Amino acid sequence: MSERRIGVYICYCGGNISDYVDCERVQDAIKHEEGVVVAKTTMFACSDAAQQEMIDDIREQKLDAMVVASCSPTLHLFTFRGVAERAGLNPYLYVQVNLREQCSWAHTDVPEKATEKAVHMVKAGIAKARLTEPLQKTRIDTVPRALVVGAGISGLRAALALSDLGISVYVAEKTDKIGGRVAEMGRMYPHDRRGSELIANLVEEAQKRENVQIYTQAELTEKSGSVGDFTVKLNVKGESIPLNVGAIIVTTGFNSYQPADGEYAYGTDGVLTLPEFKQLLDQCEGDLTYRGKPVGNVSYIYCVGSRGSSQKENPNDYCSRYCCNAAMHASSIAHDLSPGLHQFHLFRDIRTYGKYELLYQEARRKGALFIKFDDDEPPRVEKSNGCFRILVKDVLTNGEELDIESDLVVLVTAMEPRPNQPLNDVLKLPLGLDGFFKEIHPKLRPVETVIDGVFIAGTAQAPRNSAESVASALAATSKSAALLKKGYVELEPLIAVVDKQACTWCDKCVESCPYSAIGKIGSGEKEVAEINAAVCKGCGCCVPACPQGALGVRGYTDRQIRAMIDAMEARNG
Amino acid sequence: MEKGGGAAGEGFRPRILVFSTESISDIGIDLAGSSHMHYPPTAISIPLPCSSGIRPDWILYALGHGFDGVFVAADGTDCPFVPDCTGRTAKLVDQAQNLLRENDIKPERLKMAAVCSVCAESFQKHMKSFFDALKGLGPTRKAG
Amino acid sequence: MAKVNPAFIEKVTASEEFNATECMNCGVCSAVCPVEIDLLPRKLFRYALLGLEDKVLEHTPAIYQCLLCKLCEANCTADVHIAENVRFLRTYISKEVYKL
Amino acid sequence: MPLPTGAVIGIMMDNLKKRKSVFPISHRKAVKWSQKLEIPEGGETVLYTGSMYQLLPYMLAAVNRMGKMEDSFLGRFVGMGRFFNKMFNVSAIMFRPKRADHRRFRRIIRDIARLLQQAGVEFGYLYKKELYAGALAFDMGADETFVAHARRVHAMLKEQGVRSLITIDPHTTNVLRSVYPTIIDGFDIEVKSYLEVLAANDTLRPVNKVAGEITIHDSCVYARYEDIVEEPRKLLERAGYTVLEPKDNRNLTHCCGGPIESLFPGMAHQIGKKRVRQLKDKNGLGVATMCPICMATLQQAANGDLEIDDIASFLVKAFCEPEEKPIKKKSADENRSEP
Repeated sequence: MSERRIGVYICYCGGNISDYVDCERVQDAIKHEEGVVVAKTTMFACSDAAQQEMIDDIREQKLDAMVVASCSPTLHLFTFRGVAERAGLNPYLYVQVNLREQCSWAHTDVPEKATEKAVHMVKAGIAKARLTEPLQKTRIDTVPRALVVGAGISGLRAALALSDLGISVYVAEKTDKIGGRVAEMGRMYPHDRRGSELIANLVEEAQKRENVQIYTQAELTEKSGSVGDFTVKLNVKGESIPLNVGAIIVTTGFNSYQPADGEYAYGTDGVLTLPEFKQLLDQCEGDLTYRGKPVGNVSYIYCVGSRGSSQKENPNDYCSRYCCNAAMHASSIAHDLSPGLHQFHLFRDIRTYGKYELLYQEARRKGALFIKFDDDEPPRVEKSNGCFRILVKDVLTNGEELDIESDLVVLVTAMEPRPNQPLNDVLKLPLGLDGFFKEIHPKLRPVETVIDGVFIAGTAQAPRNSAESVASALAATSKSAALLKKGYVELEPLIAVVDKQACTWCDKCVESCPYSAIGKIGSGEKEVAEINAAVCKGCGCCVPACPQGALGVRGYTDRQIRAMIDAMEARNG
Repeated sequence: MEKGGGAAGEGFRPRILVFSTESISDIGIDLAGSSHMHYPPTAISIPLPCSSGIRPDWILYALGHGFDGVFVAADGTDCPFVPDCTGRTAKLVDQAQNLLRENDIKPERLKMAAVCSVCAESFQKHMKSFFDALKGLGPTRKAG
Repeated sequence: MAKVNPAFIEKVTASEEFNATECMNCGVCSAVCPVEIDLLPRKLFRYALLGLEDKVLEHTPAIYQCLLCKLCEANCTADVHIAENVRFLRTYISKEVYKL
Repeated sequence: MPLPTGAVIGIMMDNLKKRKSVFPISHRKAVKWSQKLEIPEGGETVLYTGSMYQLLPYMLAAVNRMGKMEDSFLGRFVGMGRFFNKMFNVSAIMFRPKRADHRRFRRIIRDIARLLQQAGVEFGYLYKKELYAGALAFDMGADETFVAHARRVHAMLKEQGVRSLITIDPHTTNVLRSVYPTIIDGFDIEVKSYLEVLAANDTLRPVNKVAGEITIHDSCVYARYEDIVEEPRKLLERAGYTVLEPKDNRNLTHCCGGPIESLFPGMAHQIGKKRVRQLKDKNGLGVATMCPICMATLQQAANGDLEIDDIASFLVKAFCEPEEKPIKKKSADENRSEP
């Protein structure tokens, strides 16, 4: 007989469950299960009255585990953990059973069968609860220092913002130049200042700060420790510098798509990528010239390297989102240099969202012509008699084939993820399908990564413009500061555990762990695996890797899973 | 260990154990429920953090203890933990199928598919077709 | 194959009032046109802007069929001076073709 | 086969250049409406008819002729017509308006002038010196002809010491008020439609009781070019009528088709018919137009099915005492043509 004292509450959800599941029958079926001392049905388990009743039961009946069979845990897991906590019961002794979404609502057509399934589900929940143990969150003191990887506009802005908040910052820049892509960008929208000017201001400000230290030719080579207290090593011009930081912000930026040889005649003199064209514009004073010759006609081809268009293998499926705006702006600058210029924009769709629509308007007002082509019939670029002929079917005139002479062809190129392999090896940050660093949740946790204490911002995360990059850099700053200013962090205890008796240290678990959370320690006579509680995310990847079955995740242990399977088995029961 | 499909009576309703994941496939399965999309009520799930954490012997255990099929509702590419979750889970499923073969259980009793957080419809389809397939296979029975 | 002719573009866009480049090709003008000429004015302006003189002249009747009633303009999302643009094309034709 | 556009425009432009009007029309005919109204000649503020109402009978006659020509072999001869027109007045010979048309358009101008007099507005009239304002040339894109003509009109106005014009139709209003200033430096003559003048005038009160519902047909040019939308409604209501709004109205009004009548009569007629269907849906006493082209085109399209009249005719019934009938000379054949 179990010595556990379990309270079980079966919720009607005001009919959402009880209209299809006979809750009283479920109650009858489980009330004699081993360890159950309270078995009740309730109209709304989440109501204040019901919560109070649970608290009273926990106290009066001295319950040491609780099961609520109600809705999906995504809704109320934390509610009922809170109920347990208020009653003095460790919250990890609580188990939720998802009767609404996964039973009553899914089987409204067969109430009888739904009731049978509900019995199995609640029994499994009880079996799991029987094997729960009280767990504590791990508390770690934080270090009030941060590392920013990458000294582009995002990194520099994040560094200054952290410094403002009294957090010391180290900035590690891989190249010998500070400022990243923005420094090379020329005039920018909407303030019309040069990117290099913006960067110079940021650098000047950073240099004034005692608590900001920028390293160039510096690479992150090692990272250990955990959120709030990382030990990292930088390789700065060959010299290894150890640092101790509480948070890391990764702002490593993007690569500009390099077209394949011959993609829209790329490689021929006069076919430029958008960044190359922007540099040309930046160097021009007076009329737009190329190699000393005046430019009369310019054709832009959009979406080069974006949205599945590429002559390379594995084309990028995403829209690079910044390029329409950037091309419009470039077109407007070009017009201002040479008002007589004829500009032809060959596009698939124009995506000048938000205020950038004004750029589109401005470009049109300045006489730029927009020619929509079909995805399946991209323009062709031919070189003839010292200029280019662009052949394109104009969708808006029902496929009229146009022949446009151009002096310059500008390929409006995509933003691509940087291949940061050595850095990825150190940080172990997950990448999205597009190859950019991936956040935990695109809307709710947009700058956090699954590695606690490591944040992402700027174009390392996704294609975006500099304003959006800085916005995300400042978001990462405030997330870092919130973490470091509190002085300590609490970590979820639902992580992997090692059965030291069973472990024979074969190191198979080490390679299975995506977070390098498993190490080795001596235990009496032998060496066994050890889990770094601050690093382990509780994914359980190591569990099936262990040939001895010595690993488990708390809350999902081998005993619990088997007990649940046993409890659900109807045929022998 | 396993008897032939002929053992299935007319009223045979295969029981399916679903290994789901809390942050991805459960969301999809929940969505099927909240959309009132019916699937066989003999399908019942045990949620885990990640489908790459399923022990193959749990699958064998389930098939030995009253379940006629096991469905792994994998995280797929949405996995918040590991980018190669699909590959990892597939490997586990492979191992488990070998384990089933060794124990004279048809590997068809184990099925894996990625179920994303909006994959309600595909989950429903999987359940129905797996249910029908298992009906053809008949019940798994422990020897003796 | 239609050759884009920048010289013609310059001629038709010489008037400050000619602002067809602002057209977003939404087609509302064609939808509301009482004359129901599907060509007018969206496509016509495109021909003009692309410098396709032949195409423009081919549609001379359409250019004169316009009522200049501005119903399209009242519905235009891009504030294109449609009536004035049509009138400007007439000016071009009157001068260059009819030699008036 | 449509009419040869260039040739038709050519005839009209030649007329404007040589004879100062698109269709040549005698001064005697142009001023005939003002008989016995005792309007002073000239002055700072003048009623400016721009000859539009007076031209309409000629246009109707021309269209009638060309509508028949549009699909016939005669269409080809219009091109030659232009050649002859330069030497003598082809259009005057070809298109002979009906006497009744002359009379009904004269009547409208007369009503307008009487309304202004009734309201106590002081104004003069330029009589034979008045010139056509050039709207058609402008619309057809005959810019050189138009600009030369506009300069001539402007010089004449300056010479007469005119500072303010009261116009009576939308096209003249638009051309004088919105186009002239863009081509004539320092154009400083104030231009107002009589509808604006009357709507802003407080002394104009009904002297006769009228009632009933009148459907209003907004002119495209008034509504969309000149933003004259509320004034006619205000006046009809002040007169005692109830205003009915047709489906397409105010600044989204539907064109009558008239502007392309001279080049594409068939198509213009179709558009007119479409508008008549809309107006019929909401019909009371009749339809009030405020442009002679609208009135003529819609009347043709309605073909007697619908009472269509100029707004001035409705207003005058309420605001003015009935005029003594002018003495008729014999019983003339109303449909007889007169040059």
